[in-house]
Amino acid sequence: MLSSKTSKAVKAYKENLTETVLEITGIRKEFPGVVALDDVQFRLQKGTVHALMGENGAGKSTLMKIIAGIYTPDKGTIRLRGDEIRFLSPLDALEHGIAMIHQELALMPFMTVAENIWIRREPQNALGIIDHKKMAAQTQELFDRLRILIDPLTEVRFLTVAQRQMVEIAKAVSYESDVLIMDEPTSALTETEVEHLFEIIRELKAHGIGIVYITHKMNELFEIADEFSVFRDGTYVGTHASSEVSRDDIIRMMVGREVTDMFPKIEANIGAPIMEVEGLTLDGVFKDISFQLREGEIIGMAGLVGSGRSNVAETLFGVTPATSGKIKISDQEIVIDSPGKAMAQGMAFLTEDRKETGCFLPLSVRENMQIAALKESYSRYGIVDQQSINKLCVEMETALRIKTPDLDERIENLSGGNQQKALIARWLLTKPRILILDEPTRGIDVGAKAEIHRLVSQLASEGVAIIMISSELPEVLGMSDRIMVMHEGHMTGILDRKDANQVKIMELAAR
Amino acid sequence: MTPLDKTKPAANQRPKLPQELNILSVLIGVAIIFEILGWVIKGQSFLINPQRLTIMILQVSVIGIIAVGVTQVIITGGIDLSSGSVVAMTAMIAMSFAQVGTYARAVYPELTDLPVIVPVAVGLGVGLFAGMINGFLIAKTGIPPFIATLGMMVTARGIAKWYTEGQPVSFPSDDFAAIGDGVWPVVIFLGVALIFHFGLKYTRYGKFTYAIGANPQAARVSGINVQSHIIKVYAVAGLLAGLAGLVTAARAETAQAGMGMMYELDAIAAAVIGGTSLAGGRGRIFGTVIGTIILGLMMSGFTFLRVDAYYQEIVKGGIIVAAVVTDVYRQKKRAKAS
Amino acid sequence: MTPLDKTKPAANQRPKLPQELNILSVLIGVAIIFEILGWVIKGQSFLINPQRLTIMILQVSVIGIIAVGVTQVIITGGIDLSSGSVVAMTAMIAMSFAQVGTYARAVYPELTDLPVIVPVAVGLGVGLFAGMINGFLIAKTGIPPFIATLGMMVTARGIAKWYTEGQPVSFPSDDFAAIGDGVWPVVIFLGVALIFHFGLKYTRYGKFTYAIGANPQAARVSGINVQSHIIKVYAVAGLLAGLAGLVTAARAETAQAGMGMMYELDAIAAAVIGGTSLAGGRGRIFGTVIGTIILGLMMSGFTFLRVDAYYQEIVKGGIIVAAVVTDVYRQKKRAKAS
Amino acid sequence: ETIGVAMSLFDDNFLTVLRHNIQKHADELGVTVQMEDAQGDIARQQSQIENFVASGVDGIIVMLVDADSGQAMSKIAANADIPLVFVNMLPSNIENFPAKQAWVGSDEEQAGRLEATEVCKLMGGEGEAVILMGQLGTTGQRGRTKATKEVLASDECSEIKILDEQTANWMRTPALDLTTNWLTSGIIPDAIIANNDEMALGAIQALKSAGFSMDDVVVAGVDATQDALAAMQAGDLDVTVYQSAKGQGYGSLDTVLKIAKDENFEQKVVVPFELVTPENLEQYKTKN
Ligand SMILES: Nc1ncnc2c1ncn2[C@@H]1O[C@H](COP(=O)(O)OP(=O)(O)OP(=O)(O)O)[C@@H](O)[C@H]1O
Ligand SMILES: Nc1ncnc2c1ncn2[C@@H]1O[C@H](COP(=O)(O)OP(=O)(O)OP(=O)(O)O)[C@@H](O)[C@H]1O
Ligand SMILES: [Mg+2]
Ligand SMILES: [Mg+2]
Repeated sequence: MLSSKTSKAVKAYKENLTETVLEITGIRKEFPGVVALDDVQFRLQKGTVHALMGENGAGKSTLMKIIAGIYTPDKGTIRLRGDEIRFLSPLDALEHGIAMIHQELALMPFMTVAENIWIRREPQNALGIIDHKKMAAQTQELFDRLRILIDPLTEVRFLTVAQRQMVEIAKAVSYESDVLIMDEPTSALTETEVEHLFEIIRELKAHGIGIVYITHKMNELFEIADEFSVFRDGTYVGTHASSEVSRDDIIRMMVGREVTDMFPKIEANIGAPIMEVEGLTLDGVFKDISFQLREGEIIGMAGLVGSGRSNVAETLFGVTPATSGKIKISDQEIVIDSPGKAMAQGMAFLTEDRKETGCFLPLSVRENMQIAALKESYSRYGIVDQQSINKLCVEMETALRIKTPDLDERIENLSGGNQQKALIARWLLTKPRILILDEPTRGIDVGAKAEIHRLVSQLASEGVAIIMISSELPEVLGMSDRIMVMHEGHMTGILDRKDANQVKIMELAAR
Repeated sequence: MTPLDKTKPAANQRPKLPQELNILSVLIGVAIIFEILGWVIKGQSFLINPQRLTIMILQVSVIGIIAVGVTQVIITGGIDLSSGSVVAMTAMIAMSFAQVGTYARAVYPELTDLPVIVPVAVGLGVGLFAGMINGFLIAKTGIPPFIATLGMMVTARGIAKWYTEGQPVSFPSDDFAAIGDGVWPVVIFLGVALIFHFGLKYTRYGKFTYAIGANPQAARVSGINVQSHIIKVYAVAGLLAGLAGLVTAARAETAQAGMGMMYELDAIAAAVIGGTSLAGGRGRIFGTVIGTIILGLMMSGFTFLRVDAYYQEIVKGGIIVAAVVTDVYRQKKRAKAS
Repeated sequence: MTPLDKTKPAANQRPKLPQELNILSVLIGVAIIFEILGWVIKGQSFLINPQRLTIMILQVSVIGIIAVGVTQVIITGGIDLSSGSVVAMTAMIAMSFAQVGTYARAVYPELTDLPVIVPVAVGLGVGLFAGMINGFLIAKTGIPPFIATLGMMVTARGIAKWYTEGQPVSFPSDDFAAIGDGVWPVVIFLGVALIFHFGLKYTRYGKFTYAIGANPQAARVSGINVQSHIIKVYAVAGLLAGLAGLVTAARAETAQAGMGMMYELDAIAAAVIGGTSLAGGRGRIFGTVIGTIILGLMMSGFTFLRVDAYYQEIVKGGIIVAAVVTDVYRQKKRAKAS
Repeated sequence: ETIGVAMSLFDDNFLTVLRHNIQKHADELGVTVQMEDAQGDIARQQSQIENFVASGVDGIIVMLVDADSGQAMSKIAANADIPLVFVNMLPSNIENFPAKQAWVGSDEEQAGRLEATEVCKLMGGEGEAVILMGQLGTTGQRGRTKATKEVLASDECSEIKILDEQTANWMRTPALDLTTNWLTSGIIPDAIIANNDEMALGAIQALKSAGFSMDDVVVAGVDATQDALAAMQAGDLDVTVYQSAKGQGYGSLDTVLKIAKDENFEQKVVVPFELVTPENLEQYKTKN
C-alpha cells in the first residue's frame, strides 16, 4: 500500500526474507474449568501467511487474543522482533504493530463506517475537534485501495454481515501493522468475497506484513497459506509448509483420527410431500418462492450473500410473516405468523447468527439445549420434567461431542463450534419433522462438520424433511437431494442432485 | 452417530457450589460485624435476641415481597420503578373497602364491614392491573421498561393522592388488620419467596423468564411468545406489589398516599445485592431473600448500635455498594480459582 | 480485483434527517395541544407570552443541566441515580462558603463574605469528586452503575443532612445569588448543553463515549482505555450535578438537605424522552434539551389550564409514556420506510 | 435512661429545631437519646419503633409521619409496656390512648386558622387569593389547607375568592416556579397563603422578580423560620405562625420521663401556635 511505513517494510522484506516477527513459546492459559492452552508454541515469519488450524475449542482464538493483549497468559514468553514483550492491553498491542480481526464481530452499530474504522485515531485539529470530512475521505481512500464499495457514512447497522466483515478487514488494514491476525474472516463470506479478501492478503504479504490466518475451510489453506500450525485440545501439534502436506494429513493432525467422508450422504427414501410453498412473498425482500419439500428429502439453498435465503427461512418459520403466498403442511394450509405456530407443525429452525438469535449467553449449556422442547413436551402443568430432559441433554452432549466441562457451564464460555452443536441439540430435542438449517456448519471444524453432515443425513433417512442453507457449494452439492438457487430475492431455479454442479449453481446465483 | 471418547479431565471440574452461597457469606459477614460491634460497644449480643431477629425480617417483609416480583422482572432484562407507588395506590383503594362501619367518615359509608376477601381481592386486582399496563406498554409499544414503569410510578402515586384527595384511609376491620399482625408479614414474604424460588427453577414460566432476559430474539425464535410472557411477568410483579400494599396497610392500620415511597429502589437493591444481574438472564429468588435480610439486618443493627441517623444513611449507601462489590469480587475469584 | 458488492449502497442508508426532528415534533405536538386547550378552555393563547416561555425553560434548567450529564452517562450504557442527592450535597456545602457576614448563625462564622469563586469552586469540586467515586466504583470493581450510583444517592443525601444536622443554609452573598438570578440558569443550561452537544459530536471524548456504550469489548479492542473513560464520564456527570446544585441554591437563596429530591428521575426521563437509549450507544444532547423543555412545558401548561393538583401527576405519568411511545413509533415507521 | 426519638423527617426546618430542642434538654438532664429518621415513611417509622422496643429503650418519643398511624404505634408500645409520647402531630387515636401514652404538641388546623384569619384581616375581607400547599397527603398540608379554606369561607372573609390551589411540596424553588407560572397565566392574587414559610419565600422571590411591589400582595406562611423572620423584617412577608419547638421538645421529653418514673402526667399537653406579624416580630427573632 502506499504509506511510507509499508514501503520501508517492502525494502526490509527484500533484504531479509525469513525474518521472524513473532515468536511464542511455552504459553499456558487457563479458564475456569478449562485449560485452553498448554505449552503452546508458534512463530510467524515476515511477509508470510501462517494458518492456524484446529478443532473447535482447540485454543486458536485464545492464543490470538493473548498476542493481541486481550488476555494475559499464565505462563510463557512472547517475542516481537526478538524482544520479549507482554501486552497489558489491546492498545499496547496495537501500538506495537499488532492488529486483529476478531471472530466475533466487534463494531459499533449506531456509528458510521468511518467512525468505526478510525475510532481512537480520528483526525482532529489542535483543539481536539474532529474533522469528519477528512475522516470520510480517509475511509474512501482506504476503500478505494481495497476496492470495497461501501459508503463510509452509512451506519454499520445497515450493513449485511458480509459488509461488516469487510469493514473489519479494512479497519485492521488501516492500522498498518506488521502483524495482522485474522480469526475466521471468511466465515460470513461467499466465494467471490473470499477471493477478494485473498487479493488483499496477497498484497499485504507483498509489503512484508506477517499474517496469522485462522480458518476451518481446508481449501483456503492451500490457496493462501505459506505454512500452517495445528493445535489440538489446547496443545501444539506441529508446523508445516502447506505445500508439503495433503488435506488428509492435516485433518489427521487436527482430529487425531481419519475423517474419510466429508459428505456421508445416505440415500434416503424420499416420501410424501410434507410442505408445499406457493408464491411466498415478503414485500421488498423476496418474491414468489414456490417449492415442495418431501419427507426424507434435503433441499439445499444456494446463493450469494444477501440473496435472501435467510429471509425465506425466517418467513417459513414465522419470524417475519409473509405478506402473501401459501404454505401447506401435510396438505393443510397453515398461516405461520410466529415461531410458536411453526413449531406446533413440527418445524425447527437453526438460525445463522449464533450470537444474535441463537445462544442465551448467560445461561448454561443445559438450559440452552432444553428451551425449545419445553413448549410441546417435557412439562406438565407448566412444571418441567427435569429428569427426563436432563437425560436427553446428556445423550446429546455425547452424541454431538460437545466440548464443555459440564452441562452447567455457561454457553458463553464454549468455543463457537461447540455453541453451534449445542444449538443443533436444542432443535433435535424438539423431534422435528421439518428442519431448517441456516449455515449449520459456519465456523465449525472439519471433524465436527463431517459429524453434522452425518447427523443431517441420518435425520433425513429417518424421514425428517430438511432445508439447508449454505454458502459453501461443496456442502450444498454433497448433501442435497435438490438445490434451490436464489438471486436477489428471486428463486432462479431448482436443480436435481444429479444435474447440479458448481458452474450451474453459480450461473443461477449470479446472473 | 457414535459417541466418541469423551475424556473430561477430572481436575478441571469446577466446584459445584450453588451461586447463592456467595451472597449468604456476605450476609454472615455483615451479621458477624454487627455481633462483634455489639460486644465491643454495648457489651451485649446483637443476634441472640429472638425479638430482634423477628423484627429484622418483619420490617423488610414488604420490601421483600416487592423484591420477589422485581427479581423476575429484572431477570427478563427489565426494571420496575412503579412498585412503591403501586403499594400506595393499592393500599388506599383496598383499605377503602376494609373500613369498619363504626367509623363515621369511611370512604364508602355504604360499603363498610365487608368480609376481608373483598379488600384483598380489590388490592390484588388493582396491583395486577397496574402491572399488566406496565407489561402491555413494554411488550406492545417497545418503550424501555424504565420509562413505562416510571410513568406508572408517577401516575399511580397521583391516583393514590387523588383517590381521597390526600386523606388517609384508616380504621380497618380486625380481620383486615390481622394480615399485618405479628409475624404474618414474614410468613407471607417467605411463602411468596418459596413459591417463586421453585417457580423460577422448575417451571416453564421460570425457564422462559430467564431465556427472554438472556436473549429476547433467540427466545422468540425458540417459539416463546415473548410479548405475552413479558406481560405476565410484569403483571405478577404488579400483583406482588399489590400484596405488599395490603400488608403495609394492614400493618399500619391506615393507608396513606405517601406510603411505599422509594420502596422500588430498596427492592431493586435487594435483588441486585442478592446476585440478580441488571443485564438480565441471571438471578435467584434465594439471593433476593438474602439481599432483603441484609437490608433488614442493617436497619436493626444501626438502631442497636445507636448509630446516629445521619451516619446511618451515609453508611447504608456504602454498605449496599460494598455488598455488591464483595459479591462481584468473589465471583471473579471463584472463576479464577477453579 | 473484483469489487465486494455489485450493489452500491443505497443512498437512504445514510441518516437523511437528523434524528432530533422526531422528538422536536413531539414537543411541537404537546405545545399545540396546550395552545388549543388554552383557546378552548381559557380563551387565550398559551404560547404567545414571552414571560411564560422563559419560565418554561427556567424552571427546568436545573433538571436540564443534570440531564446533560446524565445523557452522556446513559450513552455509555450506564445510569446515574445520584444526581438529585449530589445537588443537595453540593448546595449545602457550597452555600456554607457563600454566606454573608451579617448573618449571625453562619455555618463557618470565620469564613463569610468570601469571593464568589470560593463557593463555586467548592461546589464544582464536591460534585466532581462524587462523580469520580461513582465512576471509579463502576470501572474498577465492575458493579452495575445502578448500584454504585444508588449507593451514592443514599450516601450523598445522608451527607447533606449530616452537614448541618438538617439545618438549612441561607443568606448567600449577592454575588452568589446572582448565579440563580433572572435567566442566568437558562443561560447556564443552554451553554452547558451547547458545549456537550458539540463535545459529543466532534471530540474523541464523545466518540469514545458512544463506542463504549455501543460495544464495550469492541471499544477495548480498538485500544480505548474503557475504565479511565468511564471514570471521566461519571466525573463530568457529577460536576454538572454540582453545577446544578450551585444554581438551585443560588436561585432559592438557600440550601436544604431535601433539595433535588427525585431530580435524577426527571433528568433520566428528559434524556430518554429526547431519544437517548437506555441500552447505550445512542443519544443526543439536543434531544435531551427538547425532552427537558417538554417537561417544563407540561408544568407551565398544567398551571395555565389550572389542572387540579391531584390530576396533574396522574396525567404527567401518561404524558411521559406517550412522548416516548410516539418517538419509538415514529422511529420504527421511519426505519421501515427507508 | 435511654429514650428513642422517631422523627418523621430530618430535613424539615421546624422539625430540625424541635429535634435539637429535645437533644438539648436531654443533655441537660443527662438522658441518652437515640434519634431515627423515618424519611416520611410510615412503615419505616413503625419499624423504628419496633427496633427501639427490641433494643430495650426506656421510653419513646415519636413525631408521626401521619396522624392516622398513631393507632399502630400505640399498640406496639403498649404491648411492650414502654412509655410513648407523641410530639407535635396530634395522633388520631388521641381519644383512646393506652395508659402510658401522651401527646405534647400543637394543632395543625390552628396554624392554618391563625394564618388565614390574619390574611383576611389584612385584605379587608375581600380580594383574590391563592393557596400554596405542602406535599399532598401530608397531615400539615391537609390540616392547614382545610383551616385556611374554612376561614376564607366564613362570613367575614367570604368576599375573598380562591383563584387556585397547587402544591409546591413544602419547597422554595417549586413555589418560585409555580408562582411565576401563575403570574404568567394571568393569575395575579392579592394574597398568597402558603402552608409553610419556605413556599412563602419562594412566592416572594417570584413576585419580586416579576416586578411586583411587596406592599401590594399579602404573603403568609407558617413556621417562623429564621429566613422567614428576615423576610418579614425586610417587609416582604406579612404573616407567619410560630410553633414553639422548645415547648414541644422540652415538654415531650419531660412527659416521657415522668411516665417512665411512674409520676403523674397529662395525656394531652397543647403547646399553642402563635401569630407572628411585623408588630411582634422582635420577640420571636431569637426563639427558633
Ligand atoms: N472467556 C472464557 N472463559 C472460559 N472459557 C473459555 C473462555 N474463552 C474460551 N474458553 C474455552 O477455551 C477453549 C478454547 O477456546 P477458543 O475460543 O480459543 O477455541 P477456538 O480454537 O478459537 O475454537 P473455534 O474454532 O470454535 O473458534 C474452549 O474450550 C473454550 O470453551
Ligand atoms: N439488518 C438489516 N438491515 C437492512 N437490510 C438487511 C438487514 N439484514 C439483511 N438485510 C438485507 O436483506 C437481504 C437478504 O438478506 P439475507 O440475510 O436473507 O441473505 P442471505 O442470502 O441469507 O445471505 P447470508 O448468506 O448473508 O445469510 C440482503 O440484501 C441484505 O442486505
Ligand atoms: Mg475461535
Ligand atoms: Mg443468510
